[in-house]
Amino acid sequence: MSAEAPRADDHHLAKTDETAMFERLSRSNLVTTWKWYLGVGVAGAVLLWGLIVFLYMAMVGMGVTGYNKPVFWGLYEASLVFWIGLSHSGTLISAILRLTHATWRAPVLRGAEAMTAFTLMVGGLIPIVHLGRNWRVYYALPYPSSRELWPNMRSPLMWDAMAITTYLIGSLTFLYVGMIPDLALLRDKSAGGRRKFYSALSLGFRGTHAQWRRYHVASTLFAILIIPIAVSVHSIVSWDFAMAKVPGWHSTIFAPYFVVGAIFSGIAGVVIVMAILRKAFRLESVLTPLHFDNLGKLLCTMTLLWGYFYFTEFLTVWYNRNPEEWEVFSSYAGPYLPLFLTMIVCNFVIPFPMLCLKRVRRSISLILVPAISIVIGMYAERLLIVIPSLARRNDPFIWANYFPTWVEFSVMAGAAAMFVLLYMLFAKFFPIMAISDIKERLFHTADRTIGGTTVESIAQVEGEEEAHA
Amino acid sequence: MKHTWAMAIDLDRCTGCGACVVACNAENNIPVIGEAEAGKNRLMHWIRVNRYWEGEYPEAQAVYLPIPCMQCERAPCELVCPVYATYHNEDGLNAMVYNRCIGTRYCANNCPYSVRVFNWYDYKWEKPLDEQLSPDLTVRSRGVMEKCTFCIQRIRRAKETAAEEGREIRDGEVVPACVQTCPPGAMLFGDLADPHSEITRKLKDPRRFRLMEHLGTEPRVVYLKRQKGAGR
Amino acid sequence: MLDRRQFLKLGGATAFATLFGGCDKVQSRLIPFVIPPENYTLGEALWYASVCGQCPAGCGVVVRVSEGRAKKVEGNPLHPVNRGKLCARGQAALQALYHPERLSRPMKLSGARGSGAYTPVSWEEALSLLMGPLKKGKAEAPGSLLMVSEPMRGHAGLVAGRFMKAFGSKHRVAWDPFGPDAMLSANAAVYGVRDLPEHDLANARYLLSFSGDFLETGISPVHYAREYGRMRGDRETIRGKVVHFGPRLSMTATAADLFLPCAPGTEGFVALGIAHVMVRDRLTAASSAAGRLADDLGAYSPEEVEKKTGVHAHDIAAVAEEFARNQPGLAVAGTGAATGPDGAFHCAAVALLNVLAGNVGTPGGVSFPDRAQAFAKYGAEAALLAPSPESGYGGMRAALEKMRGGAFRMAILSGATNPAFTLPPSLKFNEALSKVPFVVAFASFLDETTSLADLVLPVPTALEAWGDDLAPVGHAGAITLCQPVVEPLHDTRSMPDVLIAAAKELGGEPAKALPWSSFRECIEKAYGGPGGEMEKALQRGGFFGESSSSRSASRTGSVAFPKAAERPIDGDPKAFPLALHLYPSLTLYDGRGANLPWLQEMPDPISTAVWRNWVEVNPKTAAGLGLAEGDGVTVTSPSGKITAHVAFNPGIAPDVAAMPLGQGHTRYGKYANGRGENPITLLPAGEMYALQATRVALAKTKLSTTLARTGNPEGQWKVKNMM
Amino acid sequence: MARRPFNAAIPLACLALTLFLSAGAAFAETVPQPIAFCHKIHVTDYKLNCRFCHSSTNKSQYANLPSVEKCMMCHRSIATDKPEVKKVAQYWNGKKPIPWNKVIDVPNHVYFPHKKMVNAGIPCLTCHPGMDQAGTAVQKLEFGMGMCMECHRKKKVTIDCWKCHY
Repeated sequence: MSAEAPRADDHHLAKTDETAMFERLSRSNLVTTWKWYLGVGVAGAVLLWGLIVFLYMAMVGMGVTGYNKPVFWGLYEASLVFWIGLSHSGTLISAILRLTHATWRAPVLRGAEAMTAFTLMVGGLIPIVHLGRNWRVYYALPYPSSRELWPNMRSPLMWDAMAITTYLIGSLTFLYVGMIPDLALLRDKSAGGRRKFYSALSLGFRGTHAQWRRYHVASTLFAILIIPIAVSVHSIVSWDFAMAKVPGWHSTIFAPYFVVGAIFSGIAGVVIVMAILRKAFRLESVLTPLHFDNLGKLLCTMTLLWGYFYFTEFLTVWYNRNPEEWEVFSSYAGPYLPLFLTMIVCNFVIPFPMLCLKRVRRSISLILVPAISIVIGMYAERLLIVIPSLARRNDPFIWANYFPTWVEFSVMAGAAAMFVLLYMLFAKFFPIMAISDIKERLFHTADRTIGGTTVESIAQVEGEEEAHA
Repeated sequence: MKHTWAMAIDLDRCTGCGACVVACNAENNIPVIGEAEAGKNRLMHWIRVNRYWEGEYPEAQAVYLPIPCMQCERAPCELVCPVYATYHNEDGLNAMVYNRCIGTRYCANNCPYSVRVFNWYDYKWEKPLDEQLSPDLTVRSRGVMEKCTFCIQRIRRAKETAAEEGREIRDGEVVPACVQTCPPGAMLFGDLADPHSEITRKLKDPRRFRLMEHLGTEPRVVYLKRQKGAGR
Repeated sequence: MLDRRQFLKLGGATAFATLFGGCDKVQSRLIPFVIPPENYTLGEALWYASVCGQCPAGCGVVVRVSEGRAKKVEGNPLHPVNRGKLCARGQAALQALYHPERLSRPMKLSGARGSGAYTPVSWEEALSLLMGPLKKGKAEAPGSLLMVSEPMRGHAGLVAGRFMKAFGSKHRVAWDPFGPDAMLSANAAVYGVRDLPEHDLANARYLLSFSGDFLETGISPVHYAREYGRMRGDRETIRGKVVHFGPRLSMTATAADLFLPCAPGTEGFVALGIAHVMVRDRLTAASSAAGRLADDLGAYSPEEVEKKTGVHAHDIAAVAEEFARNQPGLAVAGTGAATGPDGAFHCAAVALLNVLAGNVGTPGGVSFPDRAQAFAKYGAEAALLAPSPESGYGGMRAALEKMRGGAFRMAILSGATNPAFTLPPSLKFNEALSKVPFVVAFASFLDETTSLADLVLPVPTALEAWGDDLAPVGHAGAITLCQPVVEPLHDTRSMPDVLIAAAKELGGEPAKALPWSSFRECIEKAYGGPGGEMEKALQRGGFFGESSSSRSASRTGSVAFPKAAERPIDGDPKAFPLALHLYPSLTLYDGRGANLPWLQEMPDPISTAVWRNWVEVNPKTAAGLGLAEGDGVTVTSPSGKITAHVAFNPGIAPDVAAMPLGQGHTRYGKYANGRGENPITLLPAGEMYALQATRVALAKTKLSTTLARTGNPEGQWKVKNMM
Repeated sequence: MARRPFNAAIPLACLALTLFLSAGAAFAETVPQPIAFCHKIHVTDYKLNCRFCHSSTNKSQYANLPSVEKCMMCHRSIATDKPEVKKVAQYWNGKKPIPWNKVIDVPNHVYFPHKKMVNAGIPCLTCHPGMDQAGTAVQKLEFGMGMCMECHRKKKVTIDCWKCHY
């Protein structure tokens, strides 16, 4: 990936003709390289392996994992939080950016929203994976049966299930609604079976004035609605822990802390995905250093916010020295020191100074360093939330440590592969760039000369909101 | 009649001998898991005897604390089960319904006493050891939680017998296997709803305390403090 | 409880085996009775009384039987020894009954002796194999028959004893590794009674325990644990106080209010120090004895004793005064004190305290009831029914000597005491036995001893057989009756049954000595037969009438002053810095429990370890040796070397390493084999069966195994978090 | 009957199976029996009380099968020429139990005391409808938990899970 900023000509898509622009933006849908097949093959194989191991675990018993008493939750549950956290990338970012009229958002939107949908799908499956009797998961569904048994709505797990389902439906709708004009575009540009496929999906969108109007109303409405859902989802995920009588989990700060952590890891995830998309589908002209700079600034803010939350949580426990909680935090200096150091270093020590530098933010290869480190750091953080609290339960006599076995690693690798696979398939068959949004923005965009330099304007041109239609 | 079953454990009498553990094994179809699994902290015992050390040589001492399910009045485990596999029954006991359990293990996480155990596998009884399995209660399959039930099968039998004979359950008629066998008589079981029962009397002892009282779980297992002799 | 007549009818219900046996998958067959037993209701459990055969304490049990299968063993509430209580070992009796490795058929050796290669044979063939050498021996050299068994009580002992006598051989060794030899000789010297005392804990106000193990593996742990509970909490205003002296913080020591560690092998000196203070300060009740002992005790001032034992002089003085002022009080010595080379001295010194405190024959003190009077009608033969609970070590050594000399043509082995495992290898039991041309073993399991036999005859467990028993302590002459609570699982015959059959075939003297057709008939004849009193007794579990007269100590007036031989234990303190303290395992006892999964998986109360043995050391000692908890070590004594894992015991004397007995089996089935090494191999072959007889050195080593423990090494120190 | 460990089940197949079973398709087949016993003759024609043969229903959690001796009580003299009765006599003479095949199964995790139902006056035919008209034993009702619940609610009996599942 080039660290140099692309030449000014390149990223002015407005200067190219429409077909060229379409081809450039839809490269993922048009060209299929051997790398794509390889990627799908590898991801598919890993997913298959994960599935096989999962079946093995389900048939032999959870004993093949590293779980024990008292650590009844471990890598699976930490991964659940991690994946749900990653899901806060897209919808939330794109909704906030949409609502705040951040015009640079357009190329980032689709990729981020898709990421939300797929991380949620992966994350939403993990609660089923971790069950002792997965085949009885339907007991948790509120369906009428002759036994007249209902799920327990007092259980945070039920809230969780509902929140994740709501969020998944919401974010899928959000993703889909935003995609309709682009699907229509793809329909118009394709033929044969593909055309049928896209015309069915584009729901007869023809770009009339009324349709655009409704489209804009709908997406703004969804953007407003999805934000409280997103916040509530991760709050509820945090309550899986915070509601419990487990020292280290039972904390009032958990809900906002989890939301911040989720957005934090989500943005980092978006940065990584964007960098990969940019490289893989040659979108250098669309995804410019400007976007990475902006994401980097967001990330930098989140680093500080995360650090603040962590500090606050630690401070109260440290000051209070409630023995039960203190045992948990002490174990950070014991067997969980590597995890703790990973978290602190990857979440703060590396990213914060780096993200303060414009040079780093504007260099795609350099900004990947803090982004990747944050994703690792946040995984470590999730593990650190789930495991030590259980490993240092109230009764010190039964303390035990936990280390996952190959089974957990395999299944979770399968989960990651599932995400990659879904994403690759999506990029292949759906518009990964919000073409119409980009086009819309381009009409608003012009080079402005300020003093001696020419800069790209990202301000919205007033009164032109619907001019495009 | 509504019962309020409770257990008293007199730490002044408990010697830590572990008879309760094996009695429970025999009564409740508790599987043997073998050395490798035991090394992974997965013992299936429904009652365990914690042994803590205190002090340094020559003043070192051991403190024994037998821990069955506390049958909390406000049980944290019950709230968090998504399918009501564990709930408060009419006698105020924490019921655990194996065939409803889906194995989230959330209840075990939420139990501050860590008395719940999980069936990590389908445990097997080598023939003919399976002849010993009690027909009175389920042999649990893999993937479900289990825990001490205060020997619910004995309570059920006693209730049935009492109902057939048209009377109330007598004090001392029901005892869980652990209480029954306890050699020094450190454990006592009874009905707190009966003002004349032995346990009601015993629990007036000022030595009584409950574990982790600050958590507000209101356990039904009450301990009586170890008394210290004159000592040095 | 079901009345016995109905039960006997159940005997024919073989259909049960098909109906309820082997429920593997969904049961698809229902096989009802041809003829149902009278008053029997399907699904309703029945309780039968019997005796727990898991150790020599002789507790009474009741067994819950459902659909012809034993489901649960509980203490017999009527039985005077245990009053409804039972220990972990007793609870596990069911696993011995339903053990997958139980011998189900007679087997004859098909390979080399000791190879463990056997072929199953029919009982007819087995008996003919047995009778051949037996007949030949009887005809040619009756004295060449050896019988090595565990101590046999009740009519089983009578049958075995009469058989040997009538056969013409006097070589009968009853081997019990924990036989309280030292205590018996001490009691003879101090109280004038060569018997086990009854300690009335329940009524005592003060208890001095010298390495006592009365709560775990002593003579009658359930009885004394119950008494201990009563001593602590059954009296309104009095709570008995317990003070424990010993080199190790054992389970019994943890029950004490005050644990005062003393150097290994010095318990008797502490006792004499206490006696010194009592005499010096005129705190004794028995002033005449005190006067006579004053001179001898002069050398044992607390200060002198402190030098020897490490117990502070002021502690000794304070305890002595408390003990004297809180009467009735008791002083008891345990296995740890009794099984050193100076065991008899320690026990006698401790017994002296009871005499000085005037607690012989009083409530809350020591008494010697004549427990065996129920068998008085047998006259001289009563000793066969109620044998003295000695270890038989002397007899064993003499027998081994004779074996090596080729004096025996045939040996009969029986019982769970497993001499090949429990005797120090330096005694070369295996080698000596190989000199005996024909060895027959009566056993439920193949173990280190029985797998040396040419012919193995399967016997029923205590829950499947007829019999009677007389517990060593805890009652006043109560006889326990045993009956088969379930239909025998396998094609087994009890040893008395086989001996009776053999005697019949031998004819002549033996046939006359054993005039019954079966052991059951012997029992029925002895107790009045079916119907009447015996039937009621069977339902209750035995004859528990409080009819016995108390036989108090006869000679408390002229107490001999115990002299310490001060024999040093094996090993140079420089090369072997730690004294080895071996103790019976709470769960596995002498090793017989090692094949029972429940017992293997029960965490030890001190180390919290399961499935494997360990060596207990003080954390400070371990730090000096660079050992962490769970580390592998070699334990080396002048006589042997084994490996084990380290477990910390903060209450063990820093110059002591302790190991539980019972693990280290090599031929006791898959649950027992390969769970560490047998610490008996460290012992020298001494004059006495002394468990505290050697010093050892520890050195760190790498082991492929790990020690599974339930207690977290760090968390076990944090009791403050819990209470 | 002694309870046994649950069978291992393939998770997904189990889900499918449950759906299949709840559709109520697979039961009420006739189970082959060693003797073509006829309930109808005994119950409807000769008006024998069910408990005459299944005698422990009011005393035990199980309803027992009659012993061969019980059959022979009558069939020593009654209908001795019938081929099926001759088979009974054969078992009796050989002192062999009759190996009936099981028709009704209560799963391992259910405690179902017959005596409670019988003593509460629930007619046998409530749960075993059509048995009085049947030949060898049939089970026409599916014993789902819903069936228990319906009755328990109607009769205001406890629906505490732990009454039957522990």
